[in-house]
This record gives sequence, C-alpha cells and structure tokens, in this order.
Amino acid sequence: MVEAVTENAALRWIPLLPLIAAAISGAWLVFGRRELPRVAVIALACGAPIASFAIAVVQVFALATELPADARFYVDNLYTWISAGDFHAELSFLLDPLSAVMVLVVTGVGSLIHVYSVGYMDDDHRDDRGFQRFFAYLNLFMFSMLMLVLGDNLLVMFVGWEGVGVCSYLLIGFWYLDDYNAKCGQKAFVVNRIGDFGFLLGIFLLFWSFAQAGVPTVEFREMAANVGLLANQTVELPAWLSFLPGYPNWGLLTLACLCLFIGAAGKSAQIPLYVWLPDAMAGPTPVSALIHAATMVTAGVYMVCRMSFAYSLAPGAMATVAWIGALTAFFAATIGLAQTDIKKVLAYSTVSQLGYMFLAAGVAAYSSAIFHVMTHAFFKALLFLAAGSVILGMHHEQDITKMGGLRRRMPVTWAVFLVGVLAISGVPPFSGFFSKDEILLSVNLAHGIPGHEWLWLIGLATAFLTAFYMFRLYYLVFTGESRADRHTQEHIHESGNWILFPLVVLAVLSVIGGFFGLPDAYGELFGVEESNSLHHFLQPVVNAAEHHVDHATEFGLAAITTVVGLAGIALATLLYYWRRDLVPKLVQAIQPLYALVRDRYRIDELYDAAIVRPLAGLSRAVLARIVDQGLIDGVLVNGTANFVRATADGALKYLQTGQAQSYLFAMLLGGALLIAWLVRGA
Amino acid sequence: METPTVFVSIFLFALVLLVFAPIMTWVERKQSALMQDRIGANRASILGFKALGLIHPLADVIKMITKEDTIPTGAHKLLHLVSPFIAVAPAIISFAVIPYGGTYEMWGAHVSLCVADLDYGVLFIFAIGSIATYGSMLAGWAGNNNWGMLGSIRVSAQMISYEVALGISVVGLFMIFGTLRLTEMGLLQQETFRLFGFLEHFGWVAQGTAWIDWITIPMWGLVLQPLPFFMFLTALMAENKRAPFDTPEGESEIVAGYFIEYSGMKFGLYMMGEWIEVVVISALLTAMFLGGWTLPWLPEASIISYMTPLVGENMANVAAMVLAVHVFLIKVIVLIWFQMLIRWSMPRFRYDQVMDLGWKILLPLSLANVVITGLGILIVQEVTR
Amino acid sequence: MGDISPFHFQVVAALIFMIGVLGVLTRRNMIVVFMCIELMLNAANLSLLGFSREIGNDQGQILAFMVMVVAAVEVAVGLAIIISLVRNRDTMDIEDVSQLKW
Amino acid sequence: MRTALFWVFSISAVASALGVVGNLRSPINSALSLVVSMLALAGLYVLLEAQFVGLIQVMVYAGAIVVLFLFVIMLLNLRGSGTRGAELQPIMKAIGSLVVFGSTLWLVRTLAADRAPWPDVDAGFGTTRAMGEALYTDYVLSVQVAGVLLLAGIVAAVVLAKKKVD
Repeated sequence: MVEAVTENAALRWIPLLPLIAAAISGAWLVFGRRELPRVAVIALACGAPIASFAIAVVQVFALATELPADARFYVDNLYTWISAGDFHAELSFLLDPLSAVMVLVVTGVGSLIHVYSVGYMDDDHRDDRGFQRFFAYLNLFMFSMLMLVLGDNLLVMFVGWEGVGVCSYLLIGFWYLDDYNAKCGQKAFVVNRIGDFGFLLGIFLLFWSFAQAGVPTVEFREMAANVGLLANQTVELPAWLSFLPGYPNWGLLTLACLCLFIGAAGKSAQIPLYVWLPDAMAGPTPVSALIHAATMVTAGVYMVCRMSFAYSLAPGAMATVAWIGALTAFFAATIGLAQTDIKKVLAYSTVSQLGYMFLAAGVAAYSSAIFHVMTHAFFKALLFLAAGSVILGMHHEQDITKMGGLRRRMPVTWAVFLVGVLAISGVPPFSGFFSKDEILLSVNLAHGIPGHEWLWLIGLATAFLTAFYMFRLYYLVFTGESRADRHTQEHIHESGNWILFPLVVLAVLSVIGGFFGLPDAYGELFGVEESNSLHHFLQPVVNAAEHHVDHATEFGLAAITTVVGLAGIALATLLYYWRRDLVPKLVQAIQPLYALVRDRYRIDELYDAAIVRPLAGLSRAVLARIVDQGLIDGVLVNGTANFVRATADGALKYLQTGQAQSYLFAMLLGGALLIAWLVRGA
Repeated sequence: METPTVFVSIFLFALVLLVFAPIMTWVERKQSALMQDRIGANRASILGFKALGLIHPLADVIKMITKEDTIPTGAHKLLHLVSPFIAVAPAIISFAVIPYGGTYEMWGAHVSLCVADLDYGVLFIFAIGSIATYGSMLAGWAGNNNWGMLGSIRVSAQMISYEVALGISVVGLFMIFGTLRLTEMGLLQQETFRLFGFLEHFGWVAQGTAWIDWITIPMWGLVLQPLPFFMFLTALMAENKRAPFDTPEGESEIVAGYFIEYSGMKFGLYMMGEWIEVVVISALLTAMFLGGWTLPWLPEASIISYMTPLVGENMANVAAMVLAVHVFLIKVIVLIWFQMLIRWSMPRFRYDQVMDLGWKILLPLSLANVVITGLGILIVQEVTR
Repeated sequence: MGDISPFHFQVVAALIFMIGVLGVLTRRNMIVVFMCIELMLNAANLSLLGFSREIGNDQGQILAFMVMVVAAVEVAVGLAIIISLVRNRDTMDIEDVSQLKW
Repeated sequence: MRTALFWVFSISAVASALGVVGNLRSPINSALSLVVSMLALAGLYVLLEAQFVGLIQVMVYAGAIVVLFLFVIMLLNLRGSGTRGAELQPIMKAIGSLVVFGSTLWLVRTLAADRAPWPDVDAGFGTTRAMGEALYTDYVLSVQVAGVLLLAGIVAAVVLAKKKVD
C-alpha cells in the first residue's frame, strides 16, 4: 500500500544551504582571527534561508501541480545511514503536503526573521563577534528544523528534533555573560531532555513492535502502510500502575503514542513540561519569534500530525492529547492575564495557542491544527517582532507598566501590532479567526472524545481570555500617557527599515493568511468551490476526521466564537482604556487570586521543591559522595592505579633489566612455547 | 632459443664489447687532445708505424701486466684481490640483457641478438649495477688507507643516492611502454605516430587529410620522454663515477680515492670497468630511448619482406641482422662520443653539489615526471577512446 | 640426493632463521645484531615465498615485498639510531646500552 | 638443474649466514657474509618462481641495505671490537637458543607430513606484470601505507643522524 514516490534531488539543498552557511561562519568563528565583514555575514546568513525558501516554493509548486492528489510524495534519498540486518534507515527527505506547509512556514517566516535580525542585532555589542555567532546559530537552527520537518523517518526527524533543542539552548543563553540567561537556557534544555526521553522511548517501542510484526522500519510511509498489524496488540502493565484507567492491558499504539506525546509536550510546552518556554524569553527577541513562537515549538504538533496514522488507532492517546491541549490553553491564558513583561505575555499566549493546536490534533482535526500552526506562525512572529521593535525603541525596557502612548512615536509598529492583536483575538476576517473557528467547530463535533462539550467550552473561554489579555497588552503599550522616565521618553524612536520590512510583510500575511484555509461554507457564499484549499491539500496524508455539518450550524458556531472574542475585547477596552482607575480596585478585591496568577501559580516553585531539590540532594549525598568519589574514584580509578603501582614496584620491575637481549630471549622462549602448544597434537 | 644460437649471440656480443673496451682508451685520449687543442696519443709505434695512436692500447696492456702488483701491509688480502673483479663483472654481466638486434630466422634457426631476453630486463641491469658498488667500496677499505676509506664512503653514498633517481627517472618510460623487456621496447619504438593526428581527431581538419598522414614521428623514448633521457643519462654517469662525478677518486682532494692502493692490472681492471660501463650506458640508452637496433620510419619486417624476393629469405634475414647491428653500433658510438664530450667539458662537482643534484633536483623531477606521464597517459586514453 | 620439494626450502628458511636468532642472542656488536635481524627477516621471506609457490598463490610474494619495504625503513632508522648512539655514548656494545630499566 | 642450483644456493646461504654470526673479528666480514647470503637467497627466490622479488632482493638488500651497513661501519671506523670473550654472551643464552633451534626443527619435521611436491603455476606467476597488477589493484592501500612509512623513515633517519642529542 506504500504509495508511488517521485525522486527529487533538489530537496537536499533546502536543509543543506543553511547548514553550509552555518558551517562557513562557524568555522570562521573558530579559526578566523576576527569577524567576517558585516556585509558577508548578512549575505551568507540571509541568503541561505531565502534561497532555501525559493527552492521550497518551486518544489512545493511542482508537488501541487505535477503530481496527482493521492501520490504527492517527493523523496530525496541521500544515502543509507544505518544498515543492520533487515533494518535500514536511509538519510532521506520527504516532501509531501504536510511537510510542504511546514517547510514553507519555516523557510518563509525564518527568512523574514533573519532579515529582521540584521536590524535587531546591529547595535548589539555585548560580546565580541556576537553578530556572526548569532547568525551561525540561527542558520544552524534553520538546518535542524528543516531536517525535522523533511525527515523521511523517525530517526532523521529525531536528529532534527535534538538539533533544534541544541540551537534553542544556544540561543536562549546567547548573552551567556549574564548568569540568568545561561540558567534559562539550561532549564529549557533539561526540560526538553525529559520530553525527548519519552520521544525516544516511543521510537524504540514503535520500532520494536514493528520489527516484531515483521516490518523492521522507522520510515513514515512504511509504518503508515503497516500500522494495521499493530492495531489490536496490547501490552500488559505492571502491578504498580494499577491505578491507571484500562489496567491491566493497554493498546500497544496507545502506549507508543503517549510516549511520543511526552516528547511533543516537552518540545511544544504543554502541561506539565511548559515551564521552560516563558523563561526562554531570555534570548534575543528574533529568537523568541522564530524558535519559541513560529517554528520549533510547533514541532510537537507537526510530529503528532505526522504520526496521525498511529494516533488514529489509539483513542485513549487522542483523548489525552485533546484534554492536555485544552487545559494548557486555558491555564496559560489565565497566567497571561497578570503578566507585566511584554515578552512573557506573548510567551504564555504562545503556550496557550499551542494548546489549541493540540486540542485540534486530539480531535483528529489535523489539517486545522496545521492551519493554526501556519496562521499562528504569521501573527505570533509578527507580535514578537513588533514587541522587539518596541523593546528597541524603549531601550531594552520590557515592563509594560513603564510603557504607554507609543502609538504616535512608533506608528508603523503600532499598526502592525494592532493587526497581530486582532488576528490572535479571532476577529474576522483576520487569519486567526478562521483557524480558531475551525478548531472549535471540530471540537464541537468530535463526539468520539469523552467530554467534548467541556472541551469546547474551555476553548471558548480561552478565546475570551486571549482577546482580553492581548488587548490589555495593546492598550497598556500603545495608548494613554507614557509612563517611562524622562530620559527614555526623549529617545523613543521608530525602528529602521531592516526591522519594518519583515513586520509589514508579516502583517499582510496575518491579514490574508486565513484565506488559504477559508472553510468551504464561506467559500460557497462567494461562489468558490472547495475554498479550503489547505484542508484538501493536506487531506490525503493525514487521517483527518471528516465531518459534514449544515451551514447554519457552522455559521452559528462562528458567530458565538466571534461574539465571545469581541466580549473579551470590550472588557479590555473598558478596563484599560476608558476606566483605568477600576483596575487597582479590582486587583485589590481579588488580591490572593491575583497574586497566585501573577506568580504563575507557583508551579516553578512546586517543581523546585518536589523534583529538583530532592534530586539534587540525592545526587550530592549518594551519587557524588559515595558512588563517584568513593566507588569510582576510590576503588576503580585510584585503586587500580595503586594496585598496579604496588605490584610493579614490588616485583615486576626487576624483570626489566634494560638488556635488549634478555627481552628477546624471553620473547623467543614464549614463541617456542606457543609453537609447541600449537603443534602439540601432531 | 636453441643452444647453438646462444653461442652465436654471445660471440657477436663479445666481439662488440671486447673490441670497444680497449679502443675506448684511445678514444678518450684522442677526444681530450682534440678538446684541449693538442696532438695526443702519438708516441707508441711499431717500426715507426703510429697508426694514429691506435697502438697505445696495446702498449698500455703490456705495461699493466708487467708492472709490480703491490699489496700494502695491513690490507685485507682477499678483499684487496677480489674487489677489482667485483667492479668489472657487473658491467659485463649487464650487457647480457641488452639487445643489439632483433630475432632472425635463417636456415631454420632462430637467432636472437640478445643473450638473455629477460622479462624484467631493465630491472636486472639495475640490480646488477647495484652490486658494482661493492667493488669500489671494498677496494678503499681493504687497502687500509685513510684516503681510500674516504673514497669508499663517498662511493657508497653517491651510488646509493643516484640509484634512487636512476630507477624513478625511467618509470615514466615503463608506464608508456608497459614492459621492462628491452627487446619489446625496441619493437615498440619502431612504431610511429602522426604528429598532427589530434587535429583530425577533434575534427579541426577533414578526415583522411593527406599531409597529416605524412608527418609522422617515431615513438622513440627520446621523443616521448625527453627530460628523463637526460636525467637517466646523468644518473648513469654518476653511477659510473667518471668526471664530472668523480668525487670518489678526486685526485686533487683524496689523492686517488678508493683505488689508491692498486697498481698494475688490478688498477687496469678499474679503468676497464669504467670504460665498459661507458659502453653499457650508451647501449642501454640506445635500447631504451633511441630506438635500439631499428631505423626510424623503416620497420625491420618491411626491410625483410622487401629484400626477400631479391635475395631469398635467409639472406634477407642476414642482411637485416647486419644492418641492425650496424645501426645499433652507430647509435652507441654517438652516445659514447657525447659522454666523452661531457667528461672533458665539465669540471668535477663538489661533493655536496653531487648530493644536491641527486636528491634535490633529479629525484623531485623524476617524481614529477611520473605524475605528469600518468596524467598524459590518462588524457591520451580518454581522448582516443 | 633425489629431487627437491618445496619442503626443502622451509628447512633452509628455518636454519637461517635460527642462525639469526643465535646471532641476536649471542653477539654484542650492535651492528652485527642488526644484521642477524635482517637474516631472520630474510628467512621469513624465504618461508613465505616457499609457501606461496607451494599453493600457487602470489599473496606470499606481495607480503615478502612488503617485508622488504619495511626492512629498508627499519635499517635506515636503526642505523641512524646506532650512529647517534655511537656519537653520544661512544659504544657499540649492546650491553652498555641498558639505561632503560628500573 | 634445479636440484643442483638449490643445493648450491642453500648451502652457500646457510654457510654465509653462519659466517655473519661466527665472524668475531670484524663487522665488515659479517657484512660481506651477509651480502653473499642475500645473493644466495635471491637465487633461491628465483628458484621459487619469484623472479621479481628475487631481483628486488638483490637491489634492496645487496644493493642498498648492506651497502648502508658498510657505510655506517666505515663512517664509524670500526675495525674489530676486541677479544673473543668480549663478543660472546653468556652460555645460558646459547643453550636457550639451541633449545629453540631444536624445537623449530621439530616443527619443520611436523609440517613435513603431507607435502605436495611441485604444483603447476601459470606462466605469469611471480613476473613483474603479475606483481604490479596485484600491487596496484588489490593491495594498493598497502602500497600507499608503505609509501607513508618510507617517508616517515626518511624523516626519522635524517633527524636521528643529523646532530648530537643531549
């Protein structure tokens, strides 16, 4: 059942170009005496992703137009990476509709952010050669992300998966001279590693079970073709897990999908592993936009969609994904209400939106999830970049309580930020409206998921909260009187063209992005057949649930969503535009709750007390003292050395006479004995 | 090759060699006299007949044989005795593999004008030549003389050094001919190639253009590998230890070097060894680079087939054989003359200059030649495929 | 004496090898010890070539060729070491060079 | 013919090998015995259809290696190294090596069983062409390694012999 594939050797250049650029500037950093000329760095760093984008556009266009809808597969097989017995893992790239959308988003948004970074990092002099180092990392990230997206099997995907983790770590701690930034990077890395461990377990489990079934493979299309072999297999849970629902027998695929989802939760910042993403804001703002909003954090969603053939056979795992997604969306949105750091607000909003995507994936609306990935990439990148522009204008001030009234001083930034806020709030016809609406529609119709009505309500509530806190952010930053100190006020300025150009492009995309996936019902209003082109493009490769509803229901639900969003906007307008004096009173009234929310529910402290400290204590007391110093150092390392020294000094050294001939004599006697032993039978 | 014909070729070979060696003394004297603008070698006479000094070799022999044979005290008697023979023997032995004519059929017998037509002919000469070192080395040591000792050290260093360049300089030629057998090399050098054939090959002129077929070049080693010819000649002359490479003798520095303690016919053997070596060098170069016994543009087979109707097959072969030997001799004589010219033109190199020439000039050039020849062969193969 | 067989060559090889061993163990002059090592190498070569001829396989000849290459290098380096030793310690006696001990 | 040549070569090889070891007067004599041994061995090689290796034996061993030995002996100007007693190692080692001698002969005797006489080999066996083809196709890596080894040896010899250490 494996579909016909078409070889296409152009694919390899999409990830290779950024790698080459990263290698050149990285090698120059290591071996060169000084930084490359700025022009060269810019040409290299921006040229590579732009060229990748160009290749991607051409190849995706060819994919969409030249191949029949049910066989849209371009494969580029570089070489056999691992060959062991029956098992072969190729280093190969796959371009199908799913990865096509992701590649376009990654390279397109990535190119814009590269251009933006030129302006943003231009006056950064915090450390020597930072400019070139930054772009080397950024290009390396592009390469890893493209490996992840284009990988034809789980192993290649895993390489990219780990690669983006490393780049994320490097870029969060980019200004490593500040201890706080370095610690944030470590936190992100460690939390991601926990998720990656689950991901690895999932890969092993899948590979093992496919091998048991006689198909040793990790390749996506082969797995999808043979997944039926595993559908009814179960695993027996050990007794100490008897509290789990469905004990004692779980579906094999359910277990595997849950393991994979742990990885996705780590990478995409879902409960309980979301804690790293807000701290990741320590990195430069373009990094937050590219990695921690637009691309890397959506890798989990992409992976779930990519593995949809397995998830579709594991309803338990699907329900888990949906519920975790919904809870994360709501939970993060509430935290977002009380944050005062402009980037933190956006970070929690990212976590919340990612929750939406998992909600969609969990109800088998994969194309909606990918649609939201795309629109979210546009407007969230836009918001982050605009926030970066604000931060630059305010001389690296990130506290929104010290901003205000920026509308006149930064008109372009203001305009694009407003577009972004409208898009994320789900105001029609901005892009966020369509994608969010489609997700909520799918949730409402997902009768297979237990408690889907509740999921829908949570989604709706999240939409309300999203609209509220985003407009709170907008009003606090751009309207009213400036609350900054005099000196800063005098120097507020609009950013340069390197920064404004990507902003404008992204603003345009945020406005029109929704029309790539305009639901069919809307299309029919304007007489367009199958207007949801994204959905129809993706449909052959993801096992999406098909649902048919009459237009009245669809428009009705959309109306509810819109009204809820507008209500959130209205409340924000009331509290933060017309009657700002009400806010302190309100806060006073719910002081304990407000403090809890402001402190992010003290989850970090909980983790610290429950996991980090006991673990560190155990490591220090037992592993470090007893195992490492006592056993390994004392007995194994020093003990071996002492033993050897004692025996050598006591006895063996007298064998070494310094006379070459006595050595030779011993050697010959040994050789003679050996020969005698070899021919003893003859 | 049947046993009787071996004796034929050995006889011819001995004739060539033994006639040449004594005459060399005369040639040497005459050449030097010519170059130094004096009349040389005109004293010895029999009943007043001087015969252009041709009687001198005879006088030399008589003098050497009748002279007292001295053995210094403290000398290693055995080695002192055998060293001269070790010096001469390799030169004579190495002649065995050099062909001075092709293979001819006459009256039912195959006559091959090559005593031992070995598969690894050139290698054999190198191997035998490397033994010649002992003759000189041991001579200096056996005489229990410090000058001799210095000569021995110089001999060994110089000969080992030049053996390296000697071998590598002709690797390019082996690559082109694809054989080490000297008779095969001779046959291959009869062939010709069209100098402007590439014009036709690339289509720059029309196929079958007449003048392109006319302008042909014999595939002599000298044509194919001009630089190695001179490098090989240089290395061989250095191996032979004659001026300008005569540092091991170096009369003005270490008196007479390794043969300082020799007199009489033993000394004569060293001289004879050198002269035979001159002939061997010329013969070897002729066989490898100058087309051996063949005439350019005129293959031996066509000569035989042209003459057969006139004089019969046997006589045609005999004629071709005689012609071949003479062609070979003429080429050898030209080369001998060339060596004499060098020997009397150049002053002696300093010792470090000898080493520099061997290690820093000849060796890198030879290696470069191997690489360049390889590239050339590849290009030719690629183009003509 | 009869016709010879490949086995005869192995006997010759063994004899020469053992003569080399004898020399290495009993002589003190470093250069002579070194020559005896060369004898042993050559005996090994003879054995290799004998077996190569016996089974009609040229791998033994290749191996012998490589042994010669290694021997050439070994002699060059070894003699350089001996020259250096004689210059610095003024001795050729292998028993005088025994500093490398406890 | 082959039998006769075998006896000539093998007897001279063994005898001159004994000469290398037994000549206590001067290392020069040992070196000369070594040359004879090498040449005799080359003869044996040729009897074994290994013409190429035999020629290389003459060129490398007789032509270069032993010359190098002689060169060093002359350079260091060694004329004998004293009395007989000073040359010989303690009897123990001689006895030990005789033990090994005996065991080796026993090994030879053991191996002597089931020896095929002379198998036929094709005409190309051991020729320069066969060796060259084998060396530059199947064993090309060995050739390259040998080249690197020779280079290293040249450098090492030059550095070692160049100047006084300390």
